[in-house]
Amino acid sequence: MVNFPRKGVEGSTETMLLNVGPQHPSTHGVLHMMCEISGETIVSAKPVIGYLHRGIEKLAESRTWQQDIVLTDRLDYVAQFSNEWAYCRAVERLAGIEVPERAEWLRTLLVEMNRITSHLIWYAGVTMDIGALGTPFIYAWVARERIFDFYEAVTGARVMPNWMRLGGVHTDIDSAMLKEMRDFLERDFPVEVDEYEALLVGNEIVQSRMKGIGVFSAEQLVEWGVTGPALRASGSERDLRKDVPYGVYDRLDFRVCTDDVGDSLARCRVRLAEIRESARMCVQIIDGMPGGDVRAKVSRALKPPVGDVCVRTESPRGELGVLVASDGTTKPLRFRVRSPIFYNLSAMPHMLPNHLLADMLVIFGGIDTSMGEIDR
Amino acid sequence: MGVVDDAEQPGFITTTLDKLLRWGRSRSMWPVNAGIACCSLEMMTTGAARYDFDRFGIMFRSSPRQADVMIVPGPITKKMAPIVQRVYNQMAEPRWVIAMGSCAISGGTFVDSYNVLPGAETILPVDIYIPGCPPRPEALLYGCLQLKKLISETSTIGSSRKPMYVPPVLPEEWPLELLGEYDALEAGAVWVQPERDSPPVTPLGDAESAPEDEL
Amino acid sequence: MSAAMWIHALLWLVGLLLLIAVVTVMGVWWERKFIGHLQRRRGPLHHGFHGLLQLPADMVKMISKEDIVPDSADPWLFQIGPLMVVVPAIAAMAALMFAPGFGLLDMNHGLFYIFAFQTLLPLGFAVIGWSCASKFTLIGALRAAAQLISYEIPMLLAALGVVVAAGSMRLTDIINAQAGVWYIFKEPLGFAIFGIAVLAEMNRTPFDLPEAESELVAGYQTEYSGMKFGFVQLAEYSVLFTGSYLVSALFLGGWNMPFLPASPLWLLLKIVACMTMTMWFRGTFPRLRVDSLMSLSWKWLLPIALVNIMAVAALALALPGIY
Amino acid sequence: MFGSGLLKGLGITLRHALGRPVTELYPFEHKNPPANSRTFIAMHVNEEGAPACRACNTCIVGCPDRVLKLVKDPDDPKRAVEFVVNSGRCTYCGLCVENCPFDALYFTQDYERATRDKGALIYHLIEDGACTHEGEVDRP
Repeated sequence: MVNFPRKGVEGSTETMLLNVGPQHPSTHGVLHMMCEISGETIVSAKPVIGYLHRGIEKLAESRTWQQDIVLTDRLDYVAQFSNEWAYCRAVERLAGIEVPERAEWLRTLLVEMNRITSHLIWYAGVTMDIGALGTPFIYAWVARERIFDFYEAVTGARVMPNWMRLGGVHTDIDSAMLKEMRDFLERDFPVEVDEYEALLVGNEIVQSRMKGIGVFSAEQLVEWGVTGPALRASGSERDLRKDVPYGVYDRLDFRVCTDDVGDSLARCRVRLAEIRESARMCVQIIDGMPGGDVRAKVSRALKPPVGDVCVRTESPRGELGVLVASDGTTKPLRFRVRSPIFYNLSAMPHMLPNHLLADMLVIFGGIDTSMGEIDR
Repeated sequence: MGVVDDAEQPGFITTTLDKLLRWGRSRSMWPVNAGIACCSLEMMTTGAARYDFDRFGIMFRSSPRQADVMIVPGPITKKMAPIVQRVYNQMAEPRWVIAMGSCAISGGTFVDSYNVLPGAETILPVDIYIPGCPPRPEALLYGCLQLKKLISETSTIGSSRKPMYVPPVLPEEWPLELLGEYDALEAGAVWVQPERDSPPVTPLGDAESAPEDEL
Repeated sequence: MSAAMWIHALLWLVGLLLLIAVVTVMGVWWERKFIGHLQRRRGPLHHGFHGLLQLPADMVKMISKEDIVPDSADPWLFQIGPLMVVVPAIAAMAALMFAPGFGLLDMNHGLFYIFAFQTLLPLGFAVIGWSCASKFTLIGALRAAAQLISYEIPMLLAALGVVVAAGSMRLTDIINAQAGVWYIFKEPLGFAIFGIAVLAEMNRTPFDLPEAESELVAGYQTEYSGMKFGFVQLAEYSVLFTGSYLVSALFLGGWNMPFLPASPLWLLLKIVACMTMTMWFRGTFPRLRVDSLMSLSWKWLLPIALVNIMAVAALALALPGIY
Repeated sequence: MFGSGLLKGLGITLRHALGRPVTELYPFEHKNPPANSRTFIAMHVNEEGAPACRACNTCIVGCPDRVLKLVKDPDDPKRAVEFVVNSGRCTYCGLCVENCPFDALYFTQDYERATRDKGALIYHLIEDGACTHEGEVDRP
């Protein structure tokens, strides 16, 4: 039992400890929230993590550089390509590997599509949490399936692609497939996003539940270490794709989606806008795709020089940092992940008090947890 | 006649009732909505529009009390194991367990980890194993149909098929030696594997047989 | 009482129980099918013709499931909890009239009788939630009690408008009074209030807070397994049927249909339409929050219902022929 | 505002209800996954029906999960006597197929492999020096 600080709620009598999770329909994985509630008002909350700690960082030290890509897929299983790319970029910078031009474009394309699918899962989760019985959930899954068909045709697997390699990507994408995807993203997909928007942001019940719930200023969020769409909804323009361009982001025309309000509804709007923006970027990437090789020659027994490298990328949930350290052998000396959701989640005890139990799910949906990356 | 019989020679009413129960149980499998890791995404996909679990009367219940099937969709860590067992114990008999994906079958890629159990069967009686990482939604659907077949083949007469209660095992009871071994995979094959932290037994590009390293 | 009356009552009882079974089976089937199609799925499909055998299979399974009584639960209250929900729900159906003179109890105060039994439901929910000794069921039950009690008042006041206009609480009279114009056109405000309040009484989305799946696992029924859970579901669908009946009888003209002869068929059609409507809501809307639920009832519906009933009474006095 | 969003939502769901469902009736309509989908490791055979594996161990060294097991012929180090795949542990990352210098391994799209017997997930590609399954003929 944890000793909660007893912060008095107006008119409260006795508080009750409510354990939400680890097996609970709305925790999106195996998160455990210890909520002290007075009536239905949360007095204090404490997230308990570690139910999915698989020791990925340690396991990575006993595998070769190439094999670790398999593990990075499983870090944040909703944004697989982002993790792969972050890791590959780190190792490539460490070993000084040049990535072919086309491979960079392909990587950017898949990562942006990954941002779409990841946000679709966020959409599915948040609508489920506010009680919409799975209809928007399933609508989001329909579009997601189209993109997943594409993933499978390209990478060979639906969820765990293991597609990026050190120095490029595994398989090239032929132009027919790209064109099909471009048609979908340009024609059908915006229509679906309109529907998603109408069912979530346009719905008066959702507005009454989300407006003014969990309002935080950008300064506060930065202090807590929150990054990603949750921060951008409070007016900050912090986006590594613009600030520190990597991949081919410097050659793309896109805007950073922000909102000034900073409540839960604004976070929904920002994520929906990011879905549209990513779809637009994907179309640009497919149009501007150069030809050429997709994979540089890298030895299977790669031995990067001694040293360490840390890279930052903008994953769908925020800033994903990867540190790799090499001692000159075929295996990493250290592999460390700066998980965006871990820091976002650690702000929950500050965010939740004095909200209702139902608001917990709304605020929860605002930061979009994925336990695989928090626990690693 | 026939209502109360011994298990060896069931009477007409008993067998009819047995048939009815098996029919009902096999056609109404409600899995408990317990997502653990990556495979839960494919589990949700199977419940969504494209594959639609509901066609077979499979419908997710949030409360384990009302569920019949537990799909274990991911690696079971030491911290999660008592929770998984508790969810299983909360389910009403008869209940079944599906181990979905490599992690739930044998620990998968995390079997070397200090914190992951070598498969769900170390703590739960597993009925159906679905290989894949994660299995395709069709594969999960196929596994559920296999379970449906299993249920309709399992006689409801006689003694209980499973222990009624899995005693919750505390994490301390798993010594570290158990983890990282190849123990959950004994099926006649003797595995001689290179030590994980030692250099590979065969160096890359075996001198005689393998050609020059191309990539 | 004569033997014929006993036989009459017994036949009606059997008929009503059959009706409840059919309503539950068809209701659940239709709900799963309809929501499936709303979600671009197919719904139950492979067991029986378009999944018609799905619900019998579910029931067979539920009957044969283990009946769990949690250690910490109050054994007596836990056992009688589902009955305390089922019995009022079924008893309320005794007063439903399906055609002029065709019903078990053609009472003078049929409407009053139905509402009286409906108001017993929160008690059952509270007993269920309390007896399980689980925090989720407790919160669910308290939500159910609070919600049902606060929505009863606008519902009764809206129904009172109809009673004032019809001059009777006998369902037959109320429906027969709508042979010309339905009350939905005479009292649109009352219809809106009654519809919303009945939706809340039936625990349907967007007012399904007592069984809010994402917050409270399965709400007050979290701890129930097997047939007890089946009983709670049965009660839910009985309440759904009664609520749909009330909407169609009080406001949609019951068995009357303009330009067509009166027939129980119209009533059934209207009931099915009302049930489908709730399912459509369920497949589309998210749920409200607790505080907005309460403020909707007390701050909006109740004053408007009072205004409505005053207006109806004034109109009934001023225009006795029309109202 | 004032309920127009609710009505719009109702309209969207109704339109989908009247439209065609996207469901694929899986066990009755069998849709094949894309050709490079990774679901089942298999081995090519050459024209004589002998396995294409040359026992070079590259796949085993490259496998992150210790899934494969190879026993060489003591007389002929380029001939595999036994080749076992533990598909209950495999993560289907594809590194073995990618690394194979002889293109002996490939993936099939046979995903219907759910089983009650865990031992059935460990299968032999080569047993006693012969291929145990009907592999595709080795590509020239």
